[in-house]
Amino acid sequence: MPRFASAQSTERPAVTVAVQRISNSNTLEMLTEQSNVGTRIYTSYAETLIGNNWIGDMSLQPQLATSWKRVDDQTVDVDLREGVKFHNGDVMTAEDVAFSYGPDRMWGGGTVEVPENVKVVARQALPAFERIEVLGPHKIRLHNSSIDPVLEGRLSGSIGMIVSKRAFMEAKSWMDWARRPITTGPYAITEYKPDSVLTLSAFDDHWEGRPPLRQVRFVETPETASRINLLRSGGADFACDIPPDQIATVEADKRFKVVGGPINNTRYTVFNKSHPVLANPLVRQALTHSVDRNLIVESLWSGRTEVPRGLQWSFYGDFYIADHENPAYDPDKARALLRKAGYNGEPIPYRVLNDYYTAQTATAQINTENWRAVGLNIKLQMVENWGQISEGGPETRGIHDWSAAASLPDPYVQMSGSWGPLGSPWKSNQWRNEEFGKLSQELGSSTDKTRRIAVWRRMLQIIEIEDPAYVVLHRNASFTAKRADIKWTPAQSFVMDFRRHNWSA
Amino acid sequence: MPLLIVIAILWLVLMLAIAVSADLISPYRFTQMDLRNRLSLPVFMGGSWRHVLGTDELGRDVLSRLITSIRMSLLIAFGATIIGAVIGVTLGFVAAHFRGIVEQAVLALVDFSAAIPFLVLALAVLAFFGNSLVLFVCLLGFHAWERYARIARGLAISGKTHGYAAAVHQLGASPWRLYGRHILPNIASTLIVSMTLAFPEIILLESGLSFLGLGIQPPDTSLGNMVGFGREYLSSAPWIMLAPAFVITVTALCVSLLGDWLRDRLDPTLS
Amino acid sequence: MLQYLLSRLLRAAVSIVMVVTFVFVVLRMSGDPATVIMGADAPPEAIDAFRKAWGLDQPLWVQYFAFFEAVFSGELGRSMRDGRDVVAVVLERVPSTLALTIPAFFVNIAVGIPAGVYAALHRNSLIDRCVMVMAVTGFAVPSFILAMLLVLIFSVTLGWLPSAGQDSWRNAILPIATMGFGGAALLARFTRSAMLEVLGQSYIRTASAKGLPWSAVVWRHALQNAAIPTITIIGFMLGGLVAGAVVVESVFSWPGVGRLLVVSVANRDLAVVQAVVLMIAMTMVAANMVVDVLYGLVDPRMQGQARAARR
Amino acid sequence: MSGGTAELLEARDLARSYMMHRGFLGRTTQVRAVDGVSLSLSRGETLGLVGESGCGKSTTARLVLGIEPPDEGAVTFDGTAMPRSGTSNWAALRRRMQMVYQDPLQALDKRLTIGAQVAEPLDIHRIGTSAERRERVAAVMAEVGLQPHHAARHPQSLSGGQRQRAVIARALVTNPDLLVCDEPISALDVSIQALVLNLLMDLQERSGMGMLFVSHDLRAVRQISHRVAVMYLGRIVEEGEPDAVLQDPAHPYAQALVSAIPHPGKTAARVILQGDPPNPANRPSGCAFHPRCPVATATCRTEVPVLKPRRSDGRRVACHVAHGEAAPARAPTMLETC
Amino acid sequence: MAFVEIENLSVAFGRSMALRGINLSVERGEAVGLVGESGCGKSVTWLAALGLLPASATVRGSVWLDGKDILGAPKARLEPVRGGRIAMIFQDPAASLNPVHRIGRQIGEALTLHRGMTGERAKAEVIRLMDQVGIPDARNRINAYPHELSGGQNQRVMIAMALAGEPELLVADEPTTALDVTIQAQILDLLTTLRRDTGMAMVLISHDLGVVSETCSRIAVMYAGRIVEEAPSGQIFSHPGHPYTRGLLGSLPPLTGPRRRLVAIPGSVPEAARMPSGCAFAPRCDLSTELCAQVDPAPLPLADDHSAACVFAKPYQRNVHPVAGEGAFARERVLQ
Ligand SMILES: Nc1ncnc2c1ncn2[C@@H]1O[C@H](COP(=O)(O)OP(=O)(O)OP(=O)(O)O)[C@@H](O)[C@H]1O
Ligand SMILES: Nc1ncnc2c1ncn2[C@@H]1O[C@H](COP(=O)(O)OP(=O)(O)OP(=O)(O)O)[C@@H](O)[C@H]1O
Ligand SMILES: [Mg+2]
Ligand SMILES: [Mg+2]
Repeated sequence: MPRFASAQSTERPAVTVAVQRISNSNTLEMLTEQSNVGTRIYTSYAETLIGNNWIGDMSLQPQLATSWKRVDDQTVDVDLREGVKFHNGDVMTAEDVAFSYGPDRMWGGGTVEVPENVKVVARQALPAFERIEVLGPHKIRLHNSSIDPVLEGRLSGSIGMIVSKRAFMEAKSWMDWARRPITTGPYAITEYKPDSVLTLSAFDDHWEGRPPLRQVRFVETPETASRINLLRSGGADFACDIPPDQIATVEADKRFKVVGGPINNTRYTVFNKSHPVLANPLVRQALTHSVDRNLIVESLWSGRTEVPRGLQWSFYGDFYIADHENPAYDPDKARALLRKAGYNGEPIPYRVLNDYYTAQTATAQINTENWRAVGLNIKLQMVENWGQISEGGPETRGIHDWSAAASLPDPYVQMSGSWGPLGSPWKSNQWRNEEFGKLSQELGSSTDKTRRIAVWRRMLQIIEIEDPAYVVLHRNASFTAKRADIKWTPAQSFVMDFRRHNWSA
Repeated sequence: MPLLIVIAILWLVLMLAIAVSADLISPYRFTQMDLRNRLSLPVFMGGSWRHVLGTDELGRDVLSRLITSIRMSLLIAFGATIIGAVIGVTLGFVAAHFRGIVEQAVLALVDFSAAIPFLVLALAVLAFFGNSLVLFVCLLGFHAWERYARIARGLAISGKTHGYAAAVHQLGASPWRLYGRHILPNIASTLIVSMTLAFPEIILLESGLSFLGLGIQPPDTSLGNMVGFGREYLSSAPWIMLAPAFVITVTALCVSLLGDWLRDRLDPTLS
Repeated sequence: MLQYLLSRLLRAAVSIVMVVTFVFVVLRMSGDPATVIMGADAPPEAIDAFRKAWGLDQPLWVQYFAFFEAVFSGELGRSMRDGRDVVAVVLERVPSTLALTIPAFFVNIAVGIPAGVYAALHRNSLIDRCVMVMAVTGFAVPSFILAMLLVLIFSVTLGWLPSAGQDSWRNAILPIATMGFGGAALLARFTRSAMLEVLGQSYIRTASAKGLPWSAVVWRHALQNAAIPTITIIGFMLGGLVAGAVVVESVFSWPGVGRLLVVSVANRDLAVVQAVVLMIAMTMVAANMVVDVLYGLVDPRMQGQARAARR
Repeated sequence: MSGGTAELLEARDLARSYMMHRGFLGRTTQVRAVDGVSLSLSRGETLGLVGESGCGKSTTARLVLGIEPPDEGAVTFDGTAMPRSGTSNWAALRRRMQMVYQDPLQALDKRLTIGAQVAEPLDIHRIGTSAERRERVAAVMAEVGLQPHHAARHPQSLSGGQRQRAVIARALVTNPDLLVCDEPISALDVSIQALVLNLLMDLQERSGMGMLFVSHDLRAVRQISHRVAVMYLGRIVEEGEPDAVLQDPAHPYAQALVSAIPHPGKTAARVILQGDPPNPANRPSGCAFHPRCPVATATCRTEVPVLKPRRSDGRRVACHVAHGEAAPARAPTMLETC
Repeated sequence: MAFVEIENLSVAFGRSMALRGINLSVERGEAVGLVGESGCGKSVTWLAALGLLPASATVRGSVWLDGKDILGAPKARLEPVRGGRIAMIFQDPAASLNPVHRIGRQIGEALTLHRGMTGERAKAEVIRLMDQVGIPDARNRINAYPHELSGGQNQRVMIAMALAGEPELLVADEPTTALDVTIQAQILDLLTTLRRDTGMAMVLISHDLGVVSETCSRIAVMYAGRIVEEAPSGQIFSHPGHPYTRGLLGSLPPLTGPRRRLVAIPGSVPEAARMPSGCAFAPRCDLSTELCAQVDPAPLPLADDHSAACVFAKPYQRNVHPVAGEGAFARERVLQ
């Protein structure tokens, strides 16, 4: 049986984290919880084969896999760590790993009825996955049906959390399982009250040794002010999702400190090409030239985040196009473009969710003002949910906000996945560009790196400058307020890392 | 007339004047931003006279926003109050006139709205239908309809069974004449009193809905919306929220005082 | 009595069916839970699959009758978010909400009624004025502003009480105070005017003319009569408590039914919204019936009749 | 107008019941408010209708006016049957039959001027041009003794007598053939009662309309009526000349009623009725008055007496004893004296 | 000194004077009638005397009860008087009974207060009182609520309640208005019998001269907050001294004899706030002269125990000049 935090470990601290949401889906299984919100919690209780250096350079690291190697373009061999225990005390074997990637959990068609959406999510995350072959008690082989340059990266995705086969099969149904998965992380789930509190306790049998904290409690506190108040009144040790404007307020009290900064997520605003006005690329170019990114970053973010060079990340390595420029903020140019486009003040709807992203409403209002200043007639429409953003015919959909993240050092997954022929904008006829489509395919199938870099450069040029599909705003940033006496480093992501290496107080 | 009532009336007149002349008197356009000048202090806290009530998180002039918000909130409150009264009175009269099954249907509707707290209803409707000013005002208009319906029905029935309405009916008057020319003017004072009671409730409801993110949406602004968006700045820039909160509270207070006073004046049973 | 109760029950049932139908139609007509629950980036096939799984692809009337059939067999459906039985989801939250509303209700009554009675008995005195200003203000301040001020004072500044969460009974104090104050203010106003009205009645003069001391006149004759209009207000206050819970639970991160409703609405978790609304509606109907019965007990004239002029 | 020999108003065997919810059990009981009333009225004649509260006087008045349909029986006005309430024929007939109410303040709309309200029947029935209407209103107001400046006043600012005059003016403005007065004086002060009675008598003399005068004030009824009908529990129990009925009432109830009239210097015997006023929801068998009747016999308990002329003097009365069909149980002389 | 003596009582509600100096005395065992049109101050007189007016009323003068002034007396002295020595029956019985208490309890309350009766003894006494005032089936009716009784029965409950304290003076404020003639007769009989049996004094307030004359030995006629004429009841009818009294008499239709045109008083009672200068009745009086508009006449003795406040009132010798109209009343006889 597992040994949970017991008497001898009471000297270890327990922390409370005030979060906006614990889980959007009320489940703790990442196949159903696909949001940023879930990212924050799952690394504490679950682990994947290949981990990610969240607080460092985002590089891939061994986790439940000790090593891996490509057998060929479509096959990877993975050595599994020995002596890993699940929270129910079972020892992890290759069987469990194969099961975690198997039909009962992901694909359907096994003995358990799998929710439709789970199958779709799995297929999207692992588009060419074929099967996992058990080579030994601690060795597996992964077969893919096509070439995938980033297959290893995919294994570090959250849906690849390794689960206990026995525990899974004991659950009454797939959804029952999803609310209380049995995994291998440093903390075990002791209590989960949806929309209220998630309590994790130290799992002392963890392969890394005893975790540094006796308990981690995520308390759901949707109101920003309430989260800050909870921290200030001593009810919490961490308060997540602090808007930049509140940083000064929190730090006015020396007992607290706000940490964090840009994360691996870029905010951008996208256009609907099938809108009659936006069909004209000149109008879209005008839009891109009248967005004052620096002002937004300076004012709303107090300069605590940065403007990326287009929709790419420096960890792309060779694929990072260092000289790529965003369309400059130039109202005169925008006006000239509009004149050239023959734009006559036709209204363009701009649908915005109420602060789904940090400072989203404020950003949208700033953009609207800037657009208005160059003569664009933007109709700001606040909507409730994503469904309402995509509602209606082409003429009712104009502009909306989006964000993009990348976890792999290659633009293909991110860009082609989002904007290529397989992406949802393409499918819903929101933005299509023949040349871009062809290049996108080439980027996915070519193995010639130089060619791929050239292709990628051209793609960026098309989608951001010539036939803009979106305009990049800035990197997202995540700020966490915490007790000043705690030494803890935030990740470049929403992930909160409470492992031994990231804790001392 | 008690001093308090005089003050209340003066305040409400002031609010009305502000609402009517909003465009003329607001120093800036209410959406005009000055992002280099965010969260600047109001004069009474040591800020500059350029922004008397300071600026908000986007550097917009709080005074100008307040003025526009007053106009919007009064518009909503008046619009909703009138819609509620018209629907309620009409249904009340219909029930009183036809009696029988029609009356039972109206009463069932009344039960229906008693069975579901308005905020819950609003939450469902607004969240699901999205938000537009017209829908919003109509929805708030439903807030007190059943109260008016009850009053209208009760008074119409009692007027019809004995008294002036029976007399007029006996003269051969048509229902239009009966309800429009006789019953409505006679119950108007009661209705007005209950409208003054509903008015602050609507202002509060609007702010409650804004708090839940369902009220008037940007770029439009209302008092509740200002409070809702300003609440995060309660400790860092309290003026953003406190100015509209003060106006909400004082206006609700004044209308309530006036309503209570009117009721006491118009209700002969209170000596 | 029996016939009265039966007809009252029948109307109650009709209004509940209306509530359910209304909510059903509003919910289904106005937005697709699939997109909301599946998230922004969900591929269309996933959304289609989701719709199919939850029967959202069928004509509205089919869904409607399926829903009613299910309701009558005691099956209110499952949450689209986590697949749990909605009855369990809702019932899990009920104790939290009751933990706020019941004490708040008692605060309303224990503070509001005595304050109103006292103010009426000392009409136009300084205390009367103070009580009334407090009462009108209490009614005019939006509850979330009050809540935030209370938190700033008692949690952040003084550090006496926790500001959010649900760890101990101390967490409940501020939310209860917030909800209690508004209701007490309302009740004080109504009690005062009810009391004033009663004090102006002839039978109060009769009681005095009998030679009863004033205190006995108030206790024995005025209070029970003043209770009659006050009870109707109490009936309405229940609705206010439920609505108040929605806001207060949000401010204090109190995981009650109110927040469940807000969250479920935001997530388009139709079955849960429906179950919550149904539960609230049934509570309200039941509460209104209790008020009716109480009314009959307090006012013998009303026995067997619905209240004539419930405002 | 179709004149002829027909009576102005004929009501035959009118009956009207109401359903009433009573008590905690919510049982509905039937209240037979009017139970077979027949009466007739010719032009220029006044019929007084007296009886204690709740005996069905007002209901009779409403039935006669056609404001409510009778359950049984029929009303003929000027030779034609009463149309159904609410129809256009019915509405048109309103100009020929009008009503004066007990409480003038309640019968007037507090928010309209007297002039507007007096003119209202003309507006409703679209009689004359607006100039003619103004003229007619002025004339009628003068007729009832209101001054022209009263036209601009609101009811509250008039005295009780003036208000009742306004109500009467409104009723007379269309020159009705029938005026029904339902307790037109009982809400008024003694001094004003006299004014109104005088006025009604003068008006009838001038216009020759038929008048149904409902009251429980026997003095007033004697003053104004040509014939009196005494009602008890939904039935007419005695009918005749006022002086005859008041000086020599034949029905024991009428006797009690007359003896109860207080007047100065009264020293003589008074019939004190035993028991409670009757409950129309629970009508006694036989003669409805028998439980309170000092002379009731066994017959009275079982047989319903019919209203018919007494053999001795032709007075119409519904009493077994008065018709000599039963011997009085107690001599009427045994009345208590105080 | 009389048992109760009201001296120069005046009452004002704000600026409007409801009573303008009332002087009235009631001897033990005597029945006094108080008549006048609506609003002339009949009720207010006795409400003021017992301190039952709302605080908004300004009351001046004195009310002597057995030689002690009870006007403005402290509550402790007033409470035993109310209901114990002076009881009052209010005008509108339905509104004057507590709708939510059973009538037995309401009557019993007075018994407990003034006669210290409780429990079964009180119950028995309540039943006796209810029997006495003629409420049938008293044993069951004690559990009834006011709304379950008729107006006449409620009026009798009021009377029983007033009698429960065995008062020395009963003030009956219009005990019969809004009642049927037959019931009215019953109640008047009841009051007369009670007074005869217990020797209690009574003030009967009414606007119906007929009602008052039958029951009372002395009558005071009120007009606009004043007593304008006071006389033994026979005298009032034979020698009405004040034109207002004559007006009241003239507007009563005769029951017998030829139908004459009624002589009505023109105009209406002046509003309390707009009292004419001089004689308040002058604007309605057919005798009024310029003098009347200037002088507010004081009561003038016309004969022993007959006074009238009119400048034209002439003193007379008793039973010398019957006034016109007397004949009509004199001829009236009970008809059978
Ligand atoms: N609309 C009604 N519904 C139920 N019962 C009614 C209705 N109208 C009259 N009644 C009943 O019918 C009976 C006769 O009523 P009606 O008003 O005709 O009496 P009335 O002789 O005019 O009495 P009053 O002198 O009090 O005016 C009463 O018992 C009354 O309660
Ligand atoms: N509480 C009060 N506030 C103000 N004015 C009052 C009050 N009570 C009585 N009055 C006024 O005092 C005057 C005398 O009233 P009172 O009740 O004594 O008349 P009344 O002679 O009893 O008449 P009625 O025959 O109608 O009972 C009236 O003008 C009345 O309006
Ligand atoms: Mg009647
Ligand atoms: Mg009176």
